[in-house]
Parts: sequence; C-alpha cells; structure tokens
Amino acid sequence: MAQAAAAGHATIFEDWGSDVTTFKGVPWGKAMMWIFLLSDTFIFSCFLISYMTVRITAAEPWPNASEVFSLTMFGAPVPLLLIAIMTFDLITSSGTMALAVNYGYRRDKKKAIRFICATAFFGAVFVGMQAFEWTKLISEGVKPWGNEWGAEQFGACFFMITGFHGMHVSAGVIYLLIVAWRLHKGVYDKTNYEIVEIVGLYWHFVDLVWVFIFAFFYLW
Amino acid sequence: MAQAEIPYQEAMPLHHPHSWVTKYWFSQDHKVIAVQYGITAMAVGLIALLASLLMRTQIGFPGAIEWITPDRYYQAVTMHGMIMVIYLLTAFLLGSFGNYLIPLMLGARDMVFPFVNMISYHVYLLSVVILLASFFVPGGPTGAGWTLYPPQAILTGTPGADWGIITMLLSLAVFIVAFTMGGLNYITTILQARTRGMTLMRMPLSVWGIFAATVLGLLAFPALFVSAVMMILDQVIGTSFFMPAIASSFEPSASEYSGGSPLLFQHLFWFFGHPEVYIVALPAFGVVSDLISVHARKNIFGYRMMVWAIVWIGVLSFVVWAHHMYVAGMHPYFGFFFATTTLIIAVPTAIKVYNWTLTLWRANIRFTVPMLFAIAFVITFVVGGLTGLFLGNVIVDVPLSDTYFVVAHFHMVMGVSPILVIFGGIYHWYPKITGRMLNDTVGKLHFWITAVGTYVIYFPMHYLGFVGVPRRYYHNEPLGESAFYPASAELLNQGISIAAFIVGAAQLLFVYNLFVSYWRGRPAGDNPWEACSLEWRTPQTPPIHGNWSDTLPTVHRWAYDYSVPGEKEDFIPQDVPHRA
Amino acid sequence: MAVAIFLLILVVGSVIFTFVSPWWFTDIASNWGGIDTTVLITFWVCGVVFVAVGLFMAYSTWKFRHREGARADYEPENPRLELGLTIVTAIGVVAMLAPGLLVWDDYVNPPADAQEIEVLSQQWRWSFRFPGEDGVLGTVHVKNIRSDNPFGMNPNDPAGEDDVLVAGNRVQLPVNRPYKVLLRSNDVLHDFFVPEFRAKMDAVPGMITYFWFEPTKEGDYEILCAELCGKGHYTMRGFVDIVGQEDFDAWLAAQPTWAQMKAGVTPKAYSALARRGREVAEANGCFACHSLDGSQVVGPTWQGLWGAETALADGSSITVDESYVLESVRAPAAKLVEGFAPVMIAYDAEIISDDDLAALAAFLREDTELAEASTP
Amino acid sequence: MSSEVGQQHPLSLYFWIWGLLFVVSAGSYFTDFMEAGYLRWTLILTFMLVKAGYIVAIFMHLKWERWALIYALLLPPGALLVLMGLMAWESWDYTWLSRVVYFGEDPYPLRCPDAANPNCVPMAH
Repeated sequence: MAQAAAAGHATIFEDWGSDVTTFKGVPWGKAMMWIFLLSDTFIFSCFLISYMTVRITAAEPWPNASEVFSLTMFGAPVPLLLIAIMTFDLITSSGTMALAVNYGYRRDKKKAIRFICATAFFGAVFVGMQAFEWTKLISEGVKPWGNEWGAEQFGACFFMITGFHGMHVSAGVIYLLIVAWRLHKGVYDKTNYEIVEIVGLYWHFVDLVWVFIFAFFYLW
Repeated sequence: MAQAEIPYQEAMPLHHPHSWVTKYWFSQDHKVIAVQYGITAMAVGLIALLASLLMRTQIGFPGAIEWITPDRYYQAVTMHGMIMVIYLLTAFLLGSFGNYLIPLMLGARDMVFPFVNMISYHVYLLSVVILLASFFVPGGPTGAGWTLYPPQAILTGTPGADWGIITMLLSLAVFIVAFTMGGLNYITTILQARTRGMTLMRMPLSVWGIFAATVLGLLAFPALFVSAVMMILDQVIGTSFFMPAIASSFEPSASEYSGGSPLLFQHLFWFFGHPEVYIVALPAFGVVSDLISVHARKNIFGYRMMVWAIVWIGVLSFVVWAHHMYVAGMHPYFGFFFATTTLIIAVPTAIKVYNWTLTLWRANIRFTVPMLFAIAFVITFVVGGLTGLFLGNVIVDVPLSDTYFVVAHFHMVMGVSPILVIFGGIYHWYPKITGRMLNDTVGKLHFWITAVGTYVIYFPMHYLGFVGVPRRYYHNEPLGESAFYPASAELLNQGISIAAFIVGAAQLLFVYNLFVSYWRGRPAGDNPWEACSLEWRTPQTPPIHGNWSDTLPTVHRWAYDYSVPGEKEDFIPQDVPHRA
Repeated sequence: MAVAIFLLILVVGSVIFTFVSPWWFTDIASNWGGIDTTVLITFWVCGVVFVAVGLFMAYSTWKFRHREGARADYEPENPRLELGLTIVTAIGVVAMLAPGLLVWDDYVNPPADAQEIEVLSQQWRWSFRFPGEDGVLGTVHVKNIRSDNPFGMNPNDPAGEDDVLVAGNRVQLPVNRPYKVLLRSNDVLHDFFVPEFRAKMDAVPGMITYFWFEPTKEGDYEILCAELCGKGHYTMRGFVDIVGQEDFDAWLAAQPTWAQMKAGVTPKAYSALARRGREVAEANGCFACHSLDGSQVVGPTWQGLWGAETALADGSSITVDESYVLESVRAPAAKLVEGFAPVMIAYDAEIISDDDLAALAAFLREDTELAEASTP
Repeated sequence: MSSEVGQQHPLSLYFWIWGLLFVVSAGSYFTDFMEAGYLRWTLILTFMLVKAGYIVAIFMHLKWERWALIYALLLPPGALLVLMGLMAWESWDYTWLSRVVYFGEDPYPLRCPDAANPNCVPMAH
C-alpha cells in the first residue's frame, strides 16, 4: 500500500487538517478498536506501575519468581518452564491470527475462519495452562493475602495481573468464536472483512500485554 | 475523495424505533440518549444537592438537627462530592451535551455505533442504581470523603467501611465501563464521521471541548478503575496493595495487612483526578465559548488559540496530578516539578479567559438567559482559576490545603462554573430539543438567585481558609482559646448556610421551568438565537431520527461568522457557501 | 445594564470585603514568615488580575450591550495582542512561582541542627516522642504495639531506651529552636496542622513523613487534624505549648522514658478479672474515644471515673457505678454525659458479652481505686 | 486506491516475523538463567521491546498505517512514562528508605549496607 508511512510526515498535517475523516482508510470499527486498545494500555500500565511501586517499597523480601514458577522435569527443577510454554503458545496464536487477517483481506473466507478457530484454540489452551498454574500455586501456599516466602504483595500482584490478562484472553476467545460464526453465516459478506483485522488487533494486543507481564513479573 | 467516503455515512443503517420502548427507553437515537443521560444526571444531582444542604445545616447550625450524626455528616460529604463530580458533571457534560451536540454539530446522522451508545446509557443507569443502593446496604454509604483514601475508607472508623465502600467502588467501575463505551463513540464520530467541509479547525469549540475531555477520560479513568479494583481486593479478600501494617484500636483484624502503600492510591487517584477536573472543565469551556459568541453576535476571539489552549491543557493535565498531594507526605522534591507544571497550565487557561472577555469587546451583546449564565461563568471561573494559583504554588498550598480555602476554590472552579454552563447550555439548546423556548422570566429569576447566591456562598469561604478552619469538620468548636474559629467565623458560616438554602430552593424554579415549558413554552422556530453552527440547520425542529434529509449538509466556513462586514444578516450559517 | 452593575458591585464588593472583614491569617508564631510573604505576592498578583478582568467585563457589558441597528466588529484574531497577553501572563506566573519554589526548598530541607521529634497519630488522638539524651529516636514498628507498648518501640533497639514518651494530646516545646517533626500514623492518614505555625504535613501509615519549623512565640496553640481520618476526625485536637527552655526541661523530665515504662515505674496491680476487662476494652477499640490519662478525646476520660459524680446532658447528675457503666455500653445515648456528642454506637451482647462487660466494669473500678491508692 | 482496501502482504513476511518472535522469546526466556545485573536487565528490556515492536508494527500493521494514526497511538503513553518514573523514584528513594531507617526493616542487608546512604540503590535479586 502506497498510503503507508513512506508517504512522509507531511501527511500528518494533511490528515488532521482534512474534512470527513482524520484516519484515512480506517473503518469506524477499526478506529474504535485502536482507541479502545489505547485506553486498555493505560489500564494494564497502571496495574504494572502499581506492581512496581509495591514491589520497590516492600521491606520484606520479594519471592524469586524463577524459583516459585519452576516445574520439576526429569528430577530437576526447570525455572519458568510452564510460563515459557504459555509464551510460545500465545505467540503461536498471534501467528495464526496474523494469517487469518491476511486471508480475510484476500477474501478467502474458509481459510480465515479456520485460522480464527485455531487462534481461539490456542487462546483456550493458554487459559487452561493458566488455570493449572493458579491451582498449583494456590496449593503451594501462595495466596493473594500472603505467602511463605516474603512480601505478601507478590501473590496479590500475581493473581491480579495475570487474572486481568486471563480475563482478556477468555473474552478474546469468545470474541473470536463469535466473529468466526458470523463470518461463516455470511454476515460480513458485503464488507471488506475488516472485522477480522479488528478482532486481530485485539488479539495481538493481548499477546503484547503478555510480553510486558513476562518481562516485568516473571523475569524481574 | 471526500465524495467517495461520505456515502459510507449516508448509507448508515438507522434502527428506527418500532414501539414506545425502542423510541424512549432502548432508543439508538443519540438525541434521545442525550436526554436520558441528562434527566438521570439531574435526578441524581438533586440527591447531591440535598446532601449539601444537610451539610450546610450542620456547619451553620451545629446540632440543630440531631438526626445529622457525624456518620451521616461524613456520608453526606462523600456522596455529595462523588455524585457531583462523576454522576452529574461528567455524565451531563459528556453524556448529555456530548451525545446531543457531536453528531448535530458535525453534520453526522448519528454516533458511529448507535447500539453501543445505547448500551452506554443503560450501563450508566446501572452504575447510578448501584450507587443509590449504597444508601440501603448495612452501614449506609461510605463516608470516606469523595477521594476514598485508604486505609480509612476500608477501616471501621469510617462510616460505610464494609458495604458502602464496596458498592461505591463497584458503581465507579461500572460507570467507567459506561463512559468508555460512550467515549469511544464520541471520539470515533468526531475523527471519522464529519460531514463534507467540516475540518477539525471548523468545528465549534463545544465539540473541541468535548473531544479533548473524552480523550482525557479514556486515558485517565483507567487509573481510577485500577485503583477501584485493588481497593475492592484489599477490602474483600484482604490483599495489601494500599494497606500497610496497621494497629487499629477499632479493627483488630486490620493487623493482617502489611507492606502496602497508601501513597500509591493517592497517586493513581489523582492521575485520574486531575484530568477529571479538565474532563469537567473543557466541555464547559467549549460550550461557554459558543454561548458567548452567539449571544454577543461576534466571532469568538482567537479561535485557533482557543483550540490550542484546549489541546495544551489536555496534554499538561497528565503531568500535574500531584499538586493535590503537596502535603500528603509524598517525595518532597516532587513539589518543584508539580508546582512548575501546574503554573505553566495557568497560561493557556488564562488565554481562554482573555479571549472570552475580548469577545465581548466591541460586540453587540444580547442579554439572553444563556448569555447571563455565560457571563456569570466567566467571572466565577476567574475567581476559581486565580485561587487555583494559590493552591498550585506549592508553598502557598501548605497553610491553605485542607482548609475551607480549598473548598471554596474547587467549588468555584469545578462546581459552580460548569453548572452555570450546564444551565446556560440547557437554556440555549432546549428550543432545539423540544421546539419550545424556556420561560424567560423564570429563567432570569433563576439566574440571579443562582449567580448572586453562589458568589455569596463561596467568596467569603476563602477567608475561613486563611483563618485556618479545616474542611470536613463535623463541628468546629475550639477546645480552648483558639484563634482558628473565632465567634465571627461562626456567624459567617450561618450566613453561608442561609445563602445555600436559598440557592438550593431556587433550583426548583429551574425544574419547574423545564417541565412547564415543555408543554406551554413559546414555539421556538428553527433558529431562535440566529446561530451559525450546524445543529440549528436541521430540516426539522426537533430534529428527526437521522438528523438530516437525504444528503448531509456541506460546510463552507467556520461556526463564528457573526456580523461579517458587508453582509446583510448578522450571521452566516456554516453550510452557506461563500459568494463567488 | 444590570449585568454591568452586577459585575461592578461584585468586584468592588470583593475588594472591600477583603480589607474590611476580620477574617485573615492568625498571627504567625513560627519561622515561616516566608510562606506568608509568598501568599501575599500571589494574593496581589491574582487580585490585580481579578480586578482588571472584572472591570473590563463590566465596562464591555455596559458599553457593548445590544442596541437597535448596532453591529459587532468582525475580528477573528489579533496575534500581537494575544502574544502580548501570553507574555504578561507568563511573567506574572514566574513572579509567583519563583519565590514559592525558594521557600519550598527551605521547607523540605531542615537545618542540620534541627532536633528530631516524633508526632504519633492514631484515631483520634496525638502522642509525641522525644529522642532523650542520646538525641536519637529508636526504631519503631506497628507490629510491636501492645497495651504495654503503645508506641510500638523496638524492644531490641538501645537507641530507644531513653526516648521520652508523651501520651495524651498535649505537648510542650521550647521557643526559638528548630524542630524536624517526624510524622507517624498507626492506622489511617492524619495531618498535623497548627494554623499559627503555617506548616503542615500528612502522617501516612507505613512510612515516615516530616516537616520542620521553629516556634518563635510563646503560647498555647491548638493542633488540628487536617486530613479526614474517620468519623472522629473533628475531635482529633491537641495543644502545643510553646514555653521557655527551663519550663520545657522541667516538663520533659517529668515524662516517662521507654526504659522506665518497660520497667513499670507505675505498675498497677490489677486483678485477673480487671486485666481481662482491659483486654475487652482494647479489643473493642474503647481507647480510641476514652483515655486513661485524663485527656478528653471523643468520649469522657476513664481516669478517676469510678464513683465520680458526673453531670449529664439533661441537667441531672449521676454517680458512676456498675449499673451506669453497663447501661452506657448497651445504650450510650440514654444517659449522655454533658458536653459530649451522642456518637457512640450501642454494643449489644453479641459484641460484648455480659461476662466481658462485668470484667470491663471491674477494670474501671480498679483503675480508679489503684490510682487513688498511689496518690499521696 | 479503490480496489486495494485493507492490508495485503506476502505470507512469507508473517512467517518470518513469526519465527523471529519465537527466537526472541527464547532469548528472553534464557535471560532467566543469567546472573542478575545490568547486562541481564538490558537483555530483558531489549528482547521485550523488540518483541513488542514486531507485534505492533507487523502483526497489528501499524507500520503500514499513516503517520496521523501512528502518532495518535504512540504519543499518549508518554504520560505513563512520567507516572512510572516518578513512582519508581518515590518508591525507592523515599518510601522504602523511610521504612528501612525508621522501622528498622532491611530485608536485604547485603544489597544495601548503608541504608541511610542515598546512593544506595535497591535492585532486585
């Protein structure tokens, strides 16, 4: 697309100075999703900043995430194993989503639906692994109001941040399935299938958030 | 290209109502939703008004009504503040004015997603219901002050620390969901659904104010949402985000908390709270600019500066939040940073004031009721804005913070001022909404009592603050020979309370006027104020669903072509082409 | 016309009110004259702007009111005028901000010779701690707080042994010495505010905040809590008495140190039942409103209560005995003591059982009796 | 223009990025086996930003959007950086320090031998 960034910074003033639409070629739904994601960025950032604050101010030792989140494999603890698998799972789902968007714009409805469903599947797997992780941690004694290893905010932040992210993933899975179903029924046949890109934006955002959670919660 | 894109909007599917329910209750028409928002906000605002009268009774005449116990007093303080800021001002200025004006002023058929818009109102209604439910839960509503500072908000030394605070936070979270749905619609409509010729720099300032405020809302409410979630967790399941180790003689179970940070809540709250001030102020700025221009029959002075001032105020509002926390025990060096940013924001704000007054210069002022309210707004806002310089200048804030000076300041600047604009706006647009004029005599009576009364209430209050009378005191009786509450101050408080009762009662005139004029008002015609902006150019008054006839209007000029030299009429509407 | 007159009256009236009304700062009693100066600078800058804008509006609304056939000017903008106004405003802002920041720099940097003292706040009373002879305050933690360690002193910190502990809402300070006031809270946010000192700062639980000041005038000054701290917020008052150095030394010497308190210089030989009664009082938060040291907090003090003749709000009087104590817990409003607001909630048997209540009464009786026995 | 609506790019591009994301994630994961220190933090943040950049630029197609949209999305989070910076500063230089000095709480005596020393920076691990 020649309308791309290559067109230069001068387009900023043209676009913002024009009538009818400011974001040229961006459908209403896509504009709305972008703005929503911007707002959601503020929500997740505020969660992460709160986590940073209570962690730095904590006078009790902060439990070591890489030990807490280790799985025993072949008799030896492997740090963050499950988290790594979850990360790869989410990236996989992002890839399938990107393909779905691509096929959507090629008007290859069947393939688009197939890849959306694959994305939803990987998302559901992610939620399942998260449920497993929560169960394991709770049974090991990590509760939102305390744990055995140190600052009680560790558990509180963990459950809150991953829980909020997990809710986004779950909502995303439902959203994906609804879109796939409506696509199948032909609801969007008169449009350009931009709905696939819109749901894709949401899904990639969920993956994006995980990148930050992984770095700041599990690796710090 | 414009021609290529506009059919996208003209072909917009409109869900025309099929029954009473879809016409008035589950309507997808932005104009109906605006009225729904407005009525709900005003109804809940009356509760806030009652709460304030209870407070004034106790402050002016301590013990006169025994029913007002300290618990009830603090609950009234809290509910008054929260309802006014969130459920009345934010909801009215954005939900009602925003919904009504954006599509009409931009020449759009409706909001871009009418269904989401409709849901937005009903979620807002739900948040109001949850809020009102807090009056009936065990322990009553929260009495933590509208800032809801932990730890006290969730410890038993505060009224409503169990159910009251939970319903309050829940209601806020629901409100934020409602606002987000509405706000996404407003922004997308403004950016992507204007009519031909409507560039951003031709938009009326009302839309600019609402636009900037909505952007602020979408970026600031997340901080409140996050703190509400964390405080609910602290209260319900015993996490310690905001709760440090505590030794409370009232609540032994509080000793289960440890390591949290009360300052974190305050930072998050004001990271939301300060933009919130501008969420209320910017739409008011915009609307009042339009009112002044229309009724002074003169273009708004310095339109481009006005727009940039709105934008800069919006941007800066995100880096000034901690001026609410100068004496909150935050990092002492923050004072330098925040005092500087805060006083910088005074410059664009002052420019707006200059431009309003300069619009009056060599104008042709018609003293209609909306204009009266607009002028009263400017002088009230000048007082409120200038006292803001006291509180923003960090060291000056030290003796004045948490005294009646603060109460007087924020009531002037974000209580009375925006409400005067809301009144002005309603008197101005009521003819468009209903097709009838509001009664002028009742309107003027309402104006004079409100304008004079509020000044009498809040101007002297600053001086109580200088004396050192702290705010949020159930009663002020000094323990000994204390200078902070001389007998004369008690007299002053009685006078203020009496003025408050009169102003409170006068609002019934307004409600009366709204109702009676709906049936009995003089028919308004299409454009009673002879205004230029697009909302007065609809084919029908009140506008029908879909607003326009088969084609959308085309805009040729800005919204302020009043008294253009060489023209016969003293106003040229936006969709009139330039002469060849 | 009416609008112009309204604006004129408003401006002139505001100015007259400012100069005529009796309400202004209390006489300053600390070193913070700099604060008053910056307030005055701000006041004058803002006052001039207010009068100028107000009069300009009054004139405009009178001069340019609608007349038949009149027409407004068409003047979209005037860049020179706007730029000029912006520059003038910026100058005014700098004139206010610069001195403000200088004084703030002073405010947040206590002088090296400032003596540290601690103000401990809790719902709804003040206590104070002086560092003792070593000049160092011992470490503290809310986790250490017990009925025999109300300040939460760290029992293992030698620096705390000589700390002087002042319970009750009254404190003395010598005049003309700088103090760095460390603020601590046991429960919620409070704010130590003495209007005559101008200075204030919140006490935040879970951390220590500070401000500094130097009292310059002898006298008794009322302490106000300036941060909403619950339903008893308005009752959270106290006194700072600024006195001469000698008076202060004598007063301080009479206060117990932490070592003395630990050693139990004034031990009280309570019975087991009375000890249980004290625990009941602690568990139910009675001491938030009722002191044992004679200070009147929210409710009447319990010092010397037993057997005392007490005036009631309805004008009658009553002798405090077991039946009165029981009634006052179960139905506090029934016989209200004169001078107190009916703020106490009724504690039914689900909250405080009859046995616990009897223990509480025993504690009250023995507390008074032991105090009388130890007084010569 | 009219026929070319939406985003169409060769599939190979997505497979490339997909693969890169796996590689970067693996790199990110292996920082966990490193010694704590500035190098590790640099790597964590670099991998994080690279990953985030690929997702936003390629998968979310921001790279191909017009500057008007790109700036509208990338500038507002600057406010968050201010919040984050100030909160970090206050947390370690003020709140945490006051807890250590006055409450005698120091869980990391090795990390910070002289708690009153303002140059003593608390670093995790």
